[in-house]
Amino acid sequence: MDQADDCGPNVGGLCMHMADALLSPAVGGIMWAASAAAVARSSRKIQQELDGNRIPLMGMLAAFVFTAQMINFSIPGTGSSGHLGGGLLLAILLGPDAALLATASVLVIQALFFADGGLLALGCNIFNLGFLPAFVAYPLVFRPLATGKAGQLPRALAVLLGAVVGLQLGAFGVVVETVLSGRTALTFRAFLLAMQPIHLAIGLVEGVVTLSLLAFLQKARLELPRPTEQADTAGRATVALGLLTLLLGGWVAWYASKHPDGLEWAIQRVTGQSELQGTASGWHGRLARVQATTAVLPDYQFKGSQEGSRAVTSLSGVMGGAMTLVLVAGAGWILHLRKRRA
Amino acid sequence: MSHHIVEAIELCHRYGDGTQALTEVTFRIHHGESVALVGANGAGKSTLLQHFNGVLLPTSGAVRIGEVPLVKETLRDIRRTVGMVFQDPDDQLFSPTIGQDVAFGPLNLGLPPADVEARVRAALDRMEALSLKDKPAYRLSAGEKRRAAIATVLSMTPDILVLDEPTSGLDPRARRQLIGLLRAFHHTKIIATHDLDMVLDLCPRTLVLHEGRVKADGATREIFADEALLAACHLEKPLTMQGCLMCGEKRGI
Amino acid sequence: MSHHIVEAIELCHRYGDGTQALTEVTFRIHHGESVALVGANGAGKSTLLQHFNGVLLPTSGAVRIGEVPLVKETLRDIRRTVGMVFQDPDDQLFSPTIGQDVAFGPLNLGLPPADVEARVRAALDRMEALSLKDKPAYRLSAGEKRRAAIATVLSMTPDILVLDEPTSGLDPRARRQLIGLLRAFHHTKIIATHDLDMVLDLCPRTLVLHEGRVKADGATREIFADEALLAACHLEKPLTMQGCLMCGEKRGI
Amino acid sequence: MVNLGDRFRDLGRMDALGSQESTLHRLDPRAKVLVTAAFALVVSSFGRYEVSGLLPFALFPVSLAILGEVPWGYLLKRIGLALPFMLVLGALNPVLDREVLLHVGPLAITGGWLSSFSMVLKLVLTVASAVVLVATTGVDGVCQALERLGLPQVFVVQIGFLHRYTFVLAEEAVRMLRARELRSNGHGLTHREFGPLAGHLLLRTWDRAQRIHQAMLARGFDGNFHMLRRSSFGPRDLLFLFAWCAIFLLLRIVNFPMLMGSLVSGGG
Ligand SMILES: Nc1ncnc2c1ncn2[C@@H]1O[C@H](COP(=O)(O)OP(=O)(O)OP(=O)(O)O)[C@@H](O)[C@H]1O
Ligand SMILES: Nc1ncnc2c1ncn2[C@@H]1O[C@H](COP(=O)(O)OP(=O)(O)OP(=O)(O)O)[C@@H](O)[C@H]1O
Ligand SMILES: [Mg+2]
Ligand SMILES: [Mg+2]
Repeated sequence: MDQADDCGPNVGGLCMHMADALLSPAVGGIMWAASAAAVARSSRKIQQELDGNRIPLMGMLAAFVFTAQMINFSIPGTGSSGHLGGGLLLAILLGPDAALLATASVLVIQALFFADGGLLALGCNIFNLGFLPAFVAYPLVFRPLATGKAGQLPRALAVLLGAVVGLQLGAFGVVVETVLSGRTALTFRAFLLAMQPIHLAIGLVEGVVTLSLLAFLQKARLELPRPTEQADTAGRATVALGLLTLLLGGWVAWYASKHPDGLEWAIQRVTGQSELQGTASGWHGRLARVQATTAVLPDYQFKGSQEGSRAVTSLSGVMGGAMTLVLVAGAGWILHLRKRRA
Repeated sequence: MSHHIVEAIELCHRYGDGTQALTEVTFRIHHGESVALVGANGAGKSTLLQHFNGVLLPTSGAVRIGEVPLVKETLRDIRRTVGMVFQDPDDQLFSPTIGQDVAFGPLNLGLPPADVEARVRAALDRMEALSLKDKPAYRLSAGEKRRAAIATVLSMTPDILVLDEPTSGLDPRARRQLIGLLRAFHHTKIIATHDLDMVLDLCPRTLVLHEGRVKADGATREIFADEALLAACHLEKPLTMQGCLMCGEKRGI
Repeated sequence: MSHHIVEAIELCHRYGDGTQALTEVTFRIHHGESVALVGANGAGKSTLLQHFNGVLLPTSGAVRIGEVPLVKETLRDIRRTVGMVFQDPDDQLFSPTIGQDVAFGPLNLGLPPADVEARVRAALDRMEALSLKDKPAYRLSAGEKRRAAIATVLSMTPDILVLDEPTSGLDPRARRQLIGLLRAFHHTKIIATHDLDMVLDLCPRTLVLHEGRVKADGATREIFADEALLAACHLEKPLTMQGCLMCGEKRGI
Repeated sequence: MVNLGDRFRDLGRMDALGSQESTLHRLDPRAKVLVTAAFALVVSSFGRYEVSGLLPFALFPVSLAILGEVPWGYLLKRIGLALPFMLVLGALNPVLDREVLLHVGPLAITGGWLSSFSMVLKLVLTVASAVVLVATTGVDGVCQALERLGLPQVFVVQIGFLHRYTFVLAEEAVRMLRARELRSNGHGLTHREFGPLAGHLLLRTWDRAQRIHQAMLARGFDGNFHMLRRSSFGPRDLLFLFAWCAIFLLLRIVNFPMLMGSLVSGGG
């Protein structure tokens, strides 16, 4: 009924959420560890200051961001729709530690309720959408620039730039994590060239919307509770670590994309298994060889020994796959019947 | 001017969770009538009101506004005809200032700026709220918010005004003012309320809902005189009728 | 049992934005008294009530509950003594279901599950809201929410009951029931309301607030007889005391 | 707008499912969270071109959905909502990766098709398992599990607050957008309107956060969300955890579809 709603899936959410399906366990696990460490650290700090009103305020603001993210608005001249991301907004309103927790909680709820991304990808998402805006964009871009009073140009630029940088970093994180996981055919370069410009636009929209929200609040309430100011010094180590990880990851990805074999090699190393299971060794190879000699359906065109073994695997795969699905459905049916009788 | 007729025909509504909120509701409200919708909590008043401009659509049955059936295709026109004032005025005020809020509807109708301005002034003036024009909504008292909310709807020059509990939360003087303002509004009015004294003041006709069905539909005075009916529908006589020494009535319970 | 005394001494409150909501409010409410707090929209009623359990703290002056000054250290005990029903039921319903909401307080008291369960049922039963137990708040009608909100407080078995506009949004029977229920509650009661007829029924004593100051404090009947006072404070006589429309008597104002 | 409302009603539905009673619901939330996490880990460990090996993993969400009485329509709808994202991304693979890896009869299958099919399959599996987890445990249950598994308490309380406030706020947002829509004459929300609208919502949010917190304090809230049902980790939970982990491991090591397939096609 509402035009903005008919614009289809909105760009922001589309590109920014990592998903389980794109991740390798190694990358997912490392990002989980990184995010868990950051969340634990911020939790400790919040717990220490424990200003009674802060936690519910964090919860309410998180709920606000969660709700506002679902309100799409049209972006003039593009025919597409945008929405609020909220990472920078939360950092400005709450300070980095509380902002990280608030964003992380939104992502947890989204992962649980909407299965947005998934559980394994949660680590990546908290890092990309929570940590990077709150602990990199906010202290290193927004704070140094936001010298003027609210409503003045320097501050407006700081908000814009903070939002853009935050989203650029987040997008970069997505690219690196995806490429390192090696689940898509996208090369680092291609993916990077696709993601960063889109997120420049998204970042600008984010900045403009954040700005207009802050302006409204400024007019409405003369005093907003000031976020605690100490966070950026104490968090410097974490920030450095996070940046380092990202840069290192980016470099590896860049290098790997120039040397595709290197990527395969890296992935095999990291995941401890060969990327293509159809090689002549191992289970499938052995099965394939058995099959090649005893096949009931012999009239396949084998192009070469390796390709051939894959072809055979594939046929078995298709048949076996179908049988598996039938079996799963059967098991489900039996369970269903038993449950009904119980 | 058969325009301002509101009609429900065997209207049923069932919410997503299975709650049957309305069952075969049928009535016809004529041009210029002022009708009260009363009934217990959860009787279905708000649900019914939300059918008049397509916020909800019937599960079965039909709604007709001015002989036009309310369906997806007619929604836009009907929303221009029917002005809806929600129970919580905060829901209706979302622009930076009250003036902009009141202008929102006319602007979206594509009117030229001068007309919009005139409409804004007229609507605010009618609600005695011209002084609020440049104020932001979050600075207003409950009564002021209520009047502003009604003005946002009046500026669309609706033919039919639908109000959900307009007097709730108002202090006695603000309530009295609002009743006066509504009385001056001569279009068709439908008011859902628990304030039966306001009904007595404003609405010659009353519809009683009970558990999603129309339990009575008739002259307000007659309905309010029927104690058995009132009791069955969780209602009681208006307070002004209860303590009246002239009528010698005893107060309820 | 000097326990249930509520006292305000030169209480002032100024909000963060500079609004002076209360100015030198002084009164003393004794054990078992039932006191009404009336006044125009924005007079400061809600602000005052929120001082009774430390939701707000005085800018200057003091509040004492049962001879204990309300300060940070005593807050926890005082909150167990004073049960507060907020003006907007949505503020009190924040759990996934109404049952969980009513259980929230008792669970925080550390009661065993069986006791919690019993209290939940008792409180809901008392508000005739047992059927709402497994529903989420956003599926309820306005009046249903109100009942649920009161039940959440009753389940804490407070000694002093503080209610902010308890009858707004209730249908006449629910209102009447609530009045009966409150009458049966023999502890100290403080009720802020625009429903002056309920005041007449429930509260022998009335406090009139006007622009943050106590304008009058005395016997309800006397205050309601003082038309000049009422008009000055945006009030009017309770409807039951006004003329009856049925017999053609003229009404006040 | 209707969309927004619907989305939140869905959330409520999820909560309602989570508070049902079934054998699965009675298991300790920790067991379910751990198994689901293991599932995600194992599924994601499959390589880019792997398809057949993933299929047996459907057993997990399917059997849990049945045991936990998760409605099929609901499950499918959730998966359907998550799908477009992966379809868009997956659609790129066949274009980029044209190396033919397989022949099935006359069909030449490129790596791109395999990898995109694999991605979509993984998505369906992980989304289904997450939906089933919440539908059989409830958000509060998951939070409780996370806390007892060592997540910082502040963070868990934060999630709890978010969960509670979401419904309250969403109702407000829905009503506000609806009121706007009624006067918009069909015009969509623009970015210029978004600021003040969201700002109003935020102001109301702010006040409301204060009031709700006060209401909580007034009812003895001490910084923890207490639950009526607080389970302990018993033998059943242990069995559940280990049995599933063992199954996952087995399915990871042995490619059953391939085995069966080769027995049929090559066993004669
Ligand atoms: N969104 C919803 N989903 C499911 N049920 C609902 C919803 N809204 C209302 N209901 C139910 O529908 C019935 C009618 O509700 P409605 O709000 O129309 O009552 P009402 O007459 O306006 O009550 P009140 O006087 O308390 O405002 C009630 O039983 C209510 O619980
Ligand atoms: N959070 C707040 N910040 C600033 N001012 C406030 C706040 N809450 C209330 N006020 C102002 O304080 C004054 C008293 O408000 P209060 O809510 O106590 O009035 P009330 O008597 O309860 O009115 P009503 O009958 O409409 O509920 C009003 O002028 C109001 O605008
Ligand atoms: Mg209603
Ligand atoms: Mg008040």
